[in-house]
Amino acid sequence: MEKRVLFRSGWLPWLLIAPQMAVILVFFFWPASQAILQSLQAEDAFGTSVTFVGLENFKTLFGDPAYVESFKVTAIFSVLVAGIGIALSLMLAIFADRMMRGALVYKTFLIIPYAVAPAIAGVLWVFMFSPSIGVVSYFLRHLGFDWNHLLNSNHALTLIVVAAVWKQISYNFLFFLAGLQSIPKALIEAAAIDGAGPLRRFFTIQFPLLSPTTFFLLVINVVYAFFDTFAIVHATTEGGPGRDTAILVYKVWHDGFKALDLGGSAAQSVVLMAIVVALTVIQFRYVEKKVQY
Amino acid sequence: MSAISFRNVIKRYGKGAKTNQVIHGVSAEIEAGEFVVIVGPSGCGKSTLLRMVAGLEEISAGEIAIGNRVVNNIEPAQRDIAMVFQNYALYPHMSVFQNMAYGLKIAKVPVDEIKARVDKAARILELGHLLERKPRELSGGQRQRVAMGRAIVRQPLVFLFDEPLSNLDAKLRAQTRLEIQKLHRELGITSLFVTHDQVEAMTLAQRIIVMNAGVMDQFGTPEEVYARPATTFVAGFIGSPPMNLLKHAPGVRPGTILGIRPEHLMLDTDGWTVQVEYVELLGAERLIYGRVGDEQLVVRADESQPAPVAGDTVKIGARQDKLHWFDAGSGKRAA
Amino acid sequence: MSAISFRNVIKRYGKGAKTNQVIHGVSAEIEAGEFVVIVGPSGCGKSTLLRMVAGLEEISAGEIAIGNRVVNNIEPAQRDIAMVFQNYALYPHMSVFQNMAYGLKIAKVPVDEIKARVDKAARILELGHLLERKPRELSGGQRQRVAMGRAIVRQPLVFLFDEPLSNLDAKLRAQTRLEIQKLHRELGITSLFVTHDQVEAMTLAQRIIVMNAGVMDQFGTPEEVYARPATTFVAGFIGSPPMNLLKHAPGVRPGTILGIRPEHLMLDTDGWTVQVEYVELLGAERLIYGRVGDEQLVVRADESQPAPVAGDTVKIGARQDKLHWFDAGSGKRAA
Amino acid sequence: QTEIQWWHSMSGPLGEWVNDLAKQYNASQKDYKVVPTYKGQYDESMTAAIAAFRAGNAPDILQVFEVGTATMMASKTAIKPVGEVMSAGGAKFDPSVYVPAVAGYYTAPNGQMLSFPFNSSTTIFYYNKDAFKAAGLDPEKAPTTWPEVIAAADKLKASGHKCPFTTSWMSWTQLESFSAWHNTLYATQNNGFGGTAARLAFNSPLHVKHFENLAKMAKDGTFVYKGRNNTPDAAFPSGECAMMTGSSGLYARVAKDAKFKYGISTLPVYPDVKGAPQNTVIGGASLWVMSGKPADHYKGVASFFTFLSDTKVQSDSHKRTGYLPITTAAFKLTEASGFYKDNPGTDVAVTQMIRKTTDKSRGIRLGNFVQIRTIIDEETEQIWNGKKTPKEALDAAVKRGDEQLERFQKANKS
Amino acid sequence: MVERRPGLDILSHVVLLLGIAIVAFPIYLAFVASTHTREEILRVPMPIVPGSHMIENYTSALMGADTQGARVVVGRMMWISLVTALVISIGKIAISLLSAFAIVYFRFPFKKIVFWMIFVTLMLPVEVRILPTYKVLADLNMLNTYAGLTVPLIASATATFLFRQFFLSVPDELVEAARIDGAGPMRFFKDILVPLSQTSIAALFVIQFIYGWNQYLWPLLATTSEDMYPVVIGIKRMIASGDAAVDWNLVMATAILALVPPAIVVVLMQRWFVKGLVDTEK
Ligand SMILES: Nc1ncnc2c1ncn2[C@@H]1O[C@H](COP(=O)(O)OP(=O)(O)OP(=O)(O)O)[C@@H](O)[C@H]1O
Ligand SMILES: Nc1ncnc2c1ncn2[C@@H]1O[C@H](COP(=O)(O)OP(=O)(O)OP(=O)(O)O)[C@@H](O)[C@H]1O
Ligand SMILES: O=P(O)(O)OC[C@H](O)CO
Ligand SMILES: [Mg+2]
Ligand SMILES: [Mg+2]
Repeated sequence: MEKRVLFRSGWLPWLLIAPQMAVILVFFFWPASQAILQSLQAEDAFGTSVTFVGLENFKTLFGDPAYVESFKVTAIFSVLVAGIGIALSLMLAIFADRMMRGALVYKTFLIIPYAVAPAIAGVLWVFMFSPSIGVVSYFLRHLGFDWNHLLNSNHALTLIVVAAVWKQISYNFLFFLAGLQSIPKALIEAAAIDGAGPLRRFFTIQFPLLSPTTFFLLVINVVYAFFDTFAIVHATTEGGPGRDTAILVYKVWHDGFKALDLGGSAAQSVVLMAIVVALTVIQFRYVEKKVQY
Repeated sequence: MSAISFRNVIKRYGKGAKTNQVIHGVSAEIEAGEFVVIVGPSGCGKSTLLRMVAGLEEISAGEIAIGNRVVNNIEPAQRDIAMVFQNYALYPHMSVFQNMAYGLKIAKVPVDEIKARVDKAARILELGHLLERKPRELSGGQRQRVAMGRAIVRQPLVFLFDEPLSNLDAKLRAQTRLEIQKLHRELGITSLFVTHDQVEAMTLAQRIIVMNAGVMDQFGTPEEVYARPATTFVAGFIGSPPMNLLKHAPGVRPGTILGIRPEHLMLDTDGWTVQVEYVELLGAERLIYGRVGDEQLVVRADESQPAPVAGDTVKIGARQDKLHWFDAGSGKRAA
Repeated sequence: MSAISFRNVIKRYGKGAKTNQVIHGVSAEIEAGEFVVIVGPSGCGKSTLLRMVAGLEEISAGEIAIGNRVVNNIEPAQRDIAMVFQNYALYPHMSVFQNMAYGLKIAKVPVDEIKARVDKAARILELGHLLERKPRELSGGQRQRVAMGRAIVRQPLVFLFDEPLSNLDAKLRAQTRLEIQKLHRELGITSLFVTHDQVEAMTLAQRIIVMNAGVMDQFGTPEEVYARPATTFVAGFIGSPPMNLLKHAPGVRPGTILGIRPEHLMLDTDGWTVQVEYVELLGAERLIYGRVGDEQLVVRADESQPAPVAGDTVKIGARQDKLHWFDAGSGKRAA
Repeated sequence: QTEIQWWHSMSGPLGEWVNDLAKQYNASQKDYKVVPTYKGQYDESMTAAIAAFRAGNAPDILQVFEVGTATMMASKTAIKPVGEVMSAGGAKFDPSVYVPAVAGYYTAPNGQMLSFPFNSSTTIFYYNKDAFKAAGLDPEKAPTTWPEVIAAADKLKASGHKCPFTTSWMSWTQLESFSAWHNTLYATQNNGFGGTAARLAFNSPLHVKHFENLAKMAKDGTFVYKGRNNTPDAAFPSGECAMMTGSSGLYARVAKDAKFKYGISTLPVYPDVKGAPQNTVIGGASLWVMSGKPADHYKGVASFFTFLSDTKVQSDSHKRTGYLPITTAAFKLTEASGFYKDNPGTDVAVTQMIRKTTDKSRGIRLGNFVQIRTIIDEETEQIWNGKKTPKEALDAAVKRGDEQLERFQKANKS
Repeated sequence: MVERRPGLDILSHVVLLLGIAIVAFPIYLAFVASTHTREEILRVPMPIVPGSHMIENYTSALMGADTQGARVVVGRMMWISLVTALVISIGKIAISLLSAFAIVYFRFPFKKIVFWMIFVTLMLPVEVRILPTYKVLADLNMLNTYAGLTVPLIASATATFLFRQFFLSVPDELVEAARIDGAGPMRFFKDILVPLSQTSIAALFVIQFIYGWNQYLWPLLATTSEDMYPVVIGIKRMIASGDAAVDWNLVMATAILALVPPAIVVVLMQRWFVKGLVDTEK
């Protein structure tokens, strides 16, 4: 996509991109290349003894069942977070879109979680579900449901999924609402005249027309589930029980920060970067030929 | 039996103090198979009237019947109507075929029949080669035809059109007008067509409803509306250039308004003294814009008449059998 | 001295293998103060031509001069032109006043003078009371006038218009047309106006350039273009309904095409036998659509003539002094 | 005035304590100013300091938990042994004044003491006397053996108690201290004191038997797993759990929060194991001095450490926090003040520690220890939720832990 | 909506109210907890209606409670958070506007390379390269500075991406009109493009403000001095010592306080937020 008429100037565009280039070169490319370099080395925590080991770290990584497992967990987790988050917020948006009165009040309440820091969201949820003082776990127990995310993997996964979805629901909701409101009203009316009821209209008209929004949110949510949920996992399950909630970013952090295995951690970073760059490229491909209406 | 009956229909928007009445008791009977055009300036309530027929707006008071069924409380889908929207409202993610088939699919029409009906409509509208395209791959005129096709395949009791031509350019508009006429001749389905363009109204309608600020000023054939406008509003709205309406010209009694169409005025040796302001050439004829006293006047003259130029003073005579008289107070036709 | 000269202007888009030549050597001289309309179907290169004058597109070959200056390598701002765009291209965040003043502000015109010039333009265009509004608070017609106002205040050597009326509805379009004419009379600035609407072209132009697929088919006054179209393309393009072009009708020699305008045909006792297909009533006159042999034919008749109805067979005669002959191969006028 | 940067991980009341120490010291002289900064939990502050060191920006003093000891020791050029600091600063330093189990832990194989002992803790046993009474148990008689603990737990359970027993710090209490207490090796090479070739050994029959008992308790509902690290701490003072093994550093909170009568006792033991009970291992943290600082900084550090070694300061800290008195003199002073009499149970930790250590009980000092503890948490959780048998889990933990040790050995070869 | 179905309307309200109940519950609970004493909260189950200690809890949270270890002075931390969030949002918007302008409106050599260099950074968070980034920061002597807290977080292309999408949707005719009016590139940028981008700028401001305000891991590294700690770190460190010793009432009071500025930003700007994003995103 390009503009019909472009400005011509030898130096101005360079001047304009200079600040951004400076920032990303210094704080992105340089550190990223360091990370790549580090992923090819074995070193002690303090960096006082460094040896080049080639792809050794990667070999260890992919040979490590824990890492492969972490991939699996991350995949399940991301699918759940993106899927449930998108579905729930879409549902809320659909109903909010129907409302003419009270919509603002609903909207305002629904978007507040967006303002909560993930680190604090984790605190809130652990506070609610803590086996000793959590209100929710107390009531669950009372209902005869023995909540124990410390030992039950499903509970643990549920907990981080719920917390992560909760944190992201507002963001999705806002986008869906806007997307729904930008669908021309006449289309809905045409469908109504064609005999489609609300449900049918949703599935055959609104949802397909939301697909650019949905796709955009899908990418955003996957990236969110990959990275921004770290603080939630850190605060709630710490990857347990076992390694059943140790998602990739938690593992990077754990191996690098807690365990001080810098080479291994750097190798994991490199893998993550590759995944995200791939996602970025896909996103661009799609955006460039997005559906127009 | 009428195909559509309006019985003292009233429409109010808003509630309580914010109520805004936009339709003030419209009554009309539209015969089966008739092509009726609702015309009027922007905001006069044309779309509102149409949308009440479609069931997209509630009816505040009065009744609307389609066939012999009062539809006030019937859902749009059950009214047996089809509608063509101003922006066509094609489903952007569906192919032309799917767009046309959508209503039938919902109505659970068998696949074979859907195909047959869509193919037939596509043939009529010359859309056959476009069936697999998406709306965005079509030109404006083609989209228009698809919108019409979507209405046709439904074989409804009534067609509703809300300014379906206003997004087309002049040439395409004229052409599509002809197509709609042809279609109506072929299918014979009762049609209600909204437009604010009087040329469109005149060329398309069997009967015209002229709306003026929520009130139906006249309901008649194009000839009637053109030849015997019921109010000064109708007189001024229909015809291009519109009828000259004069209050102070020599020979007009106070309290009355004289209407005379441009084509019924001519350069003469006697008559009103007119200051020519400019002259417009329209292919085969010319329009002479001038002033009689403080009032504007337009004369339509053909090639055979002499051509004055801006600045000339000429004498203009009127055909005495073509004068219209209105009451200045009510605006109603006096004679 | 010409105000604008095209000297064998050629335009190619794209590079290398993808090159696409869209203007094939246009030469024309436009006189100072003239109002010239470029007309032609979509994609024929009208906008491209105009944008080369504006400096928004590079000129691939040939020369364009404004006044006596070749402008091929001069920035738009230095060309002393003003342009009115199809979508008006008003700056949405600026008030009407700021929109009009922007160019002057950049040119460092003193504040007082800016105010005076904008006020004057606003008076001419009756925008006085709208100066503080934002574009989105204006109707289509008002936006149009602002776009024009922005051009006027610049007091340029040349006005360029790229389909400035096509976003207006029919009524407003007619009205704005008159305003543009009035303006041109008052200011006398050389104007180049692009449209694909031949009615617009005919009513506005002092001279018309008819473009056909990147080639200038004819350059002449409306009367010339209408009365002596240079090609069958021009003949079919100008006039509404367009000139009838007949190849096989009785009396037409093979290898030639006979052109005859609808208004030069009449119901007669003798002439072609025409099958009437339908009749369209247009206020003061009617159009009779029919068929002679395998060819379509339109006749324009006024109220005074008898009115056939669809299905009738009638005899149609032509005014022999109004026949146009073209060469069937080249499409060029033969006589 | 020279500023001495001190990064720590003491939050809550302990953070207050650290700040008070600095304030007290700063007020006591004019040449140096100690600036304590909270840098997150133990692991966070250590990473932060390592990152800072690599960037040439390390603090002067860093508080490192015992689990990081091997890592710190291995990085010889990054740290300055505390003895060197003291002598460079002209202060006298005598390692022999420290409680042996403490001093021994922070001393390199060559006998050089590398870090300055600061807040050492050990594992002890807490129980709820009110709950004991309600269950018909003698509140004044603490269970001291595992069979007794199991029996008491059953009674508590029968009386309707929801959480008879739990533990904090799974690896520290149930494997590390457990091994030393039973004079059994946790890892070869004298639990890593002998060098980086150490390999894990906590899947011995004794360990397996112990975890089988715990697994059975978990199944019966008499042992309730409450999470990793010190998360379970809350369950005791709140009254939720009746018995708990945890850090002596928890004492202050228990004293403050418990709304019931509680007792403190030694870590339970298997009476049939020869040589048991021996001694428990230390936890908590010590202060490391980072290398590459200007000489006057070291002088300041030495002066500050001298201040911290003061017997009065030591004793006050011990009483305030529940951490061990790390010099024998401080212990004596505290004892003389009658503190232990007034606060029964506060001496348990000390008595557990002030014993002559054996090669098997001096402590655990392993590379990648943080990871190993995480592995142990991960694997033992599989026991409590029934996915693995104790033997399977411990074997797996040993196997995975050994991989970590090999890695550490490789990385720190040169 | 098209049809009148009271049933459906009621269902909508019910679903939305239920949604709000669930979505707002954690925050409500935090608020409730911030109005009780510590003991009341630790009692199981904790009360679920607000208590009577709100004022004292918030006062001690704001003043830096005595019961806390290292004094957690919320006021100072909120200030740091605010400055950080503002610098990140404003800085990012500023540099992104410029670079998106260059990318969309200019032709220059190596544009494609520059384009991809900028856009690979689109979704890569600082977390995956945090240690090397830290080293760069230390080498540049930027630890404990606002610059250190913010600039590395500015090094991503999210804003550039959104501006690019928006600029592409600006009609070509506007540039052309401006050029004919005599505006050069910078003039066009300043007079036309930036004012037109208002809604996008507002949307990005919201996103970046929240992003900046909510940072945790990076400030933990980039600051070594307690008076440069943002509020999120403050809250985390109040609960660092396991949940028995935690003054949950104060933690929750602080959490609610920390929530107020970003919540205000989101709620006040929600209209532009959505508009700005939708105008460009689709
Ligand atoms: N949903 C609504 N709420 C309130 N007022 C409305 C609503 N829809 C239309 N109106 C008002 O009702 C009047 C009639 O509107 P309507 O759309 O029927 O006009 P119209 O004749 O179709 O005009 P146009 O030619 O511009 O489409 C107008 O004054 C309009 O402002
Ligand atoms: N930027 C461009 N790059 C490549 N081809 C172009 C470009 N702009 C126009 N063209 C092509 O040049 C030809 C002439 O286009 P132009 O816009 O001048 O037509 P036009 O007569 O103005 O048509 P319309 O009435 O639809 O505006 C068309 O075939 C068009 O596809
Ligand atoms: O809680 P502390 O300070 O006694 O420390 C516990 C030990 O570090 C456990 O390894
Ligand atoms: Mg309407
Ligand atoms: Mg064009």
